Amino acid sequence: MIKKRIICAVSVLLVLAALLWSATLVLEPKYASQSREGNLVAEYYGEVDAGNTHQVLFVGDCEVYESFVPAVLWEKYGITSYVRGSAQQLIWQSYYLLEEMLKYETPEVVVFNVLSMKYGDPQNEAYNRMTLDGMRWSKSKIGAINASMTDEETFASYIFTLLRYHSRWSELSGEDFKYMLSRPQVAYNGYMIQTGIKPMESEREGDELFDYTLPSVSFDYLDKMRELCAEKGIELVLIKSPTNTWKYWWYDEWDKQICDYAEQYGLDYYNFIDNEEIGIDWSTDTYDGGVHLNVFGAEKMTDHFGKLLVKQYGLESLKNDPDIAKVWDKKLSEYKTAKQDMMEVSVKASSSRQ
Amino acid sequence: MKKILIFALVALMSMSLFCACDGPQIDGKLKYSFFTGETEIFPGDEAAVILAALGEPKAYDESPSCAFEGLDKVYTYSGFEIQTYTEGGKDYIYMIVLTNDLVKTPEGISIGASKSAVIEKYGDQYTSVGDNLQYEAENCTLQFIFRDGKVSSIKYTAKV
Amino acid sequence: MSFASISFIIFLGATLLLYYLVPKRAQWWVLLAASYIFYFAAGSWYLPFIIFTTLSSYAVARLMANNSSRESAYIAENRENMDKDARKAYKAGQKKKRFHILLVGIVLNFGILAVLKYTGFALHNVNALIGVFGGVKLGIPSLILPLGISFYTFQTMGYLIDVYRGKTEAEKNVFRLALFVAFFPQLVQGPISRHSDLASQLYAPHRAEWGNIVPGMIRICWGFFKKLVVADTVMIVIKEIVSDTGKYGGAYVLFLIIAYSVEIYADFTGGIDVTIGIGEAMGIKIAENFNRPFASTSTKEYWNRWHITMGSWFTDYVFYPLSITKSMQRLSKWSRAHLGNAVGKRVPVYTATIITWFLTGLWHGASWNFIVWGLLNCLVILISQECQPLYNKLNKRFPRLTKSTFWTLYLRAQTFMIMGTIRILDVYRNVPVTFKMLGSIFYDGRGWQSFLSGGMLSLGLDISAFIVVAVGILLMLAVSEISSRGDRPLKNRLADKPLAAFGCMAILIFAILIFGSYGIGFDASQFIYTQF
Amino acid sequence: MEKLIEILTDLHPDVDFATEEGLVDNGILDSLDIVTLITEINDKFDVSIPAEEIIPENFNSAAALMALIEKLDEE
Repeated sequence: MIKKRIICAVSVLLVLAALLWSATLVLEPKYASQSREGNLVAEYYGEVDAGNTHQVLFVGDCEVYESFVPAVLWEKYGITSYVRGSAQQLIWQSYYLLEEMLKYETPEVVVFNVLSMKYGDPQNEAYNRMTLDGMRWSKSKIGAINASMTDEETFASYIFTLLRYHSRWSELSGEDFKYMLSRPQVAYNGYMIQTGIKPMESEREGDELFDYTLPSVSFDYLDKMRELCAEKGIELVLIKSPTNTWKYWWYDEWDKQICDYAEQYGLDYYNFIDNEEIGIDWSTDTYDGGVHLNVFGAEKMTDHFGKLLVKQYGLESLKNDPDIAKVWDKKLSEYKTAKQDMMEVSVKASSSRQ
Repeated sequence: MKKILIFALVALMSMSLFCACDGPQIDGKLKYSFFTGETEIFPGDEAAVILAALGEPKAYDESPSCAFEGLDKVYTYSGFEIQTYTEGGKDYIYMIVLTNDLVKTPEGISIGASKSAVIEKYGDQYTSVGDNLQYEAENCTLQFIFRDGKVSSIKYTAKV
Repeated sequence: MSFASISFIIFLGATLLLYYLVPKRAQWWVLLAASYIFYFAAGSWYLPFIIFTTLSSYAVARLMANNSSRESAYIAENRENMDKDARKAYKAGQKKKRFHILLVGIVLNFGILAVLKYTGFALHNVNALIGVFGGVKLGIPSLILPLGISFYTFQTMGYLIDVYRGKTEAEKNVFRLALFVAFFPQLVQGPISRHSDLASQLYAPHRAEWGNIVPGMIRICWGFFKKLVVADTVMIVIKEIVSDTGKYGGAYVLFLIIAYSVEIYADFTGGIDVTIGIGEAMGIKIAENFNRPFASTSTKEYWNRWHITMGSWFTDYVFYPLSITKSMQRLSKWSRAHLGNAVGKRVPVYTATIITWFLTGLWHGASWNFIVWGLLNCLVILISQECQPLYNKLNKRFPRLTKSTFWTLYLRAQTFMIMGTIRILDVYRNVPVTFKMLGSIFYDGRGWQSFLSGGMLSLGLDISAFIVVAVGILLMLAVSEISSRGDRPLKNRLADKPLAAFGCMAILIFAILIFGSYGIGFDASQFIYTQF
Repeated sequence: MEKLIEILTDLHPDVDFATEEGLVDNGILDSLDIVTLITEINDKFDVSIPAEEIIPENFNSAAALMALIEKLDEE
């Protein structure tokens, strides 16, 4: 009798676990046609599993994954790189992502975009999910979750994502089943191609602020990032991407605080806003009225930054290494094909609209 | 004896008739709003009705978010601006910014007022950074930003 | 730590495990510790209040018990030199002493409840009066209201009165009494148990038995299903309708009546299922609080089936004592003499009924909504009482009709609608608004039109959610129907077949996890729900 | 006893109170009936039934009720 009961209990439990596990796979958002940025963080593991390492790693928010094109850095300078950006990546998320990556590889340069310095508190559950769900379990992920959770979130819902996504059952689509086991590729070494053009029209500037002091917690994490890099002999470079629209305005008062910090610790900080050498044309190089660069703007930005990497940090071309060259030439051609395809699609779309 | 009880009961019940008018939970919470013409705007309110009442803005700007569809929008009127945010398919008032001295807050403060005038009207329950003053209400925070000792900007920000 | 939370599930699992692992003598200590941890987690500020109730009741009951035993000893000693009258007089004197002790206990504890729960309400009313006559309004202090204070106070006062009446023994061990007062499964929402039913079970040793644990777990799962899948989902619609009284009139109010009935049934019986299920898993039989309330054919019957333990508390400790007090009997005599037999007979019953329902309303919450709610219930009960001869006539005239299933179903529907209509006083802001909205059923054509042209789907739930709720309702109906037929509850029958028992639990858990209204996605303030 | 049956029949004309033994358990008498009954009994028998005696066992049958009245009368 007892044996039968135990067998029943165990077998039902196994079936239930299997059911819940498959339900989780189906119900998790696939970020395939909407909010594709949700797949960015997880794509890095493809590089890890393939054994690829990089000379340069980028961390930060949309201003990195829409501004730097690793394929172009390779094409023009033979530099290998990866952009581990994600939508509204907060600085503690950047720190933990970096900590995680440095367990797999040691680059020569780490680049951090400073826009997220303005946030001192957890911001938004949806963005948290897009950055954190994609991470593999590690100490870094636990740290990132704990640092990022908003009041309404629970740690358990990161372990059992079903607790978070169960209510999607009524809005499932074919996509959810199609990408149940493997997600669609959305980026090329972390760069997300955007081929649309929507000129910047608004002359609007940011509002006056009540308090221009950047949150101290941001500097705490910047400290940690700096120490982490110093420990491993990596050059940490701070940048501010060239975009500057009213909603994501970069104030001179903020810039001064970053400059002071960089000076104090002997870091390099490049503010690319209004940098004419890059050659950004705000009537053609943005896809959303100046909030982000499109692929044309990003390639210009990348070219400019590549020059800097070579000149200032002495990064050498790896094109002579046949193994690396093989991998990266393939990446380059994939990128070019994808870019071509998307341009054709957007040309068609705009011509059909007329 | 029982008659007294019944009488008391009837009295209680009749009392309920006027007590119930505003219910037992009287809204004693502090809320700030902004008045323009006939329209009272509370930060956090749904935007559609208010925007319709305000008529055509002088200028309109919008800005997308990082990954999501919704837009943050700013409507410029003479004397003030309204920023909205999108939630669940609807727009809500996120921020009201007073931009010149043609308009003032219901409490009577406009751009150019002195710090002592603000404190006189709004009291001393503020937090400050430098000269700037911030007041907290149930529905929003109200900030007075000073330049050269005069209010240069007044901002209502909804608590989201 | 609410029942529907991960921390409670973990807490419950740990408690159960520990409960069956420790030596049987120590089991009740585990329950006491768990109960205090549970209460402490709810709010550390609550503890002094429950401890005060425990200690004061302990003292009062002990004093009464000591007095009783002294009384018996004295009588036994002086049996010879006391005649019957002397004995009677002595006994009456002692009883009066005990009554005064009891009174101290009751006034103290209900005093705390009254001050914490009703001060604000009373002051608001005083202020309203001041507002009418002019004058300075009083400041209203914000007092903390300890979790479950209405429930544990009532249960404990029931205990004191039972000790006074000699229905139960006064507890000798203060820790045992502490457990009776704070027993965690029923602390938050009842049932209000009787000391003579519950106490000895709490302290008795319990062996881990399949026949307790498995049915208990099934009942817990079922309770969570009702709460999370049905009640919390329907709540979304209710909140929406109540939030905009201008927009949602007419048919929406009718819909609200039904929706709120479903919500409160699923919510309250679900919670009680969890409570009783926990008790059962520990081998403790907690009093049933519901007996298929919506199968009632009259309001009176409904109140014998809904929130049973509260109803019987008010009957035993308020209604009966009140209606047989000397002054009430005098009132009866007086009205018989002056108003005739028919009226005189009714006076004490009706007076006591009205007062009891007034207090029942007040117990539910400190607002006029609840008081009016209570009095309306009373009104319906008294009217149907007066109509009883009419029903009897009807039964005689149309025996076939009134014995038919159709008639029973009609009466059930009628009772359901009457109770539902009164109940929406719970959800609207105040009494006038409630009546205005009820009125709108008859004249708000715009509301009807909007509802009939698909307005139901704009209330925050899409069609698939409504289907889930409908399936949930059908399941509840089926379970209630099947349970009422067999000789044993459904879950006990299920427990005979291990596969069926575990399968049933697994299905319920799966359904709760997927279809339950919990977590961020269901919070309407979250834009992510519409964005993903 | 006759006096008692009369009172009871007055409450529920259709019940045979001489034989019925589950007046409370079977839901024939509800709380309103019981209070009416007590009022009547107190009046007609000149006793006073205290609250602690209002338990189902005392009200389930006319005989039990009669026994209660006699007991109270004796005291």
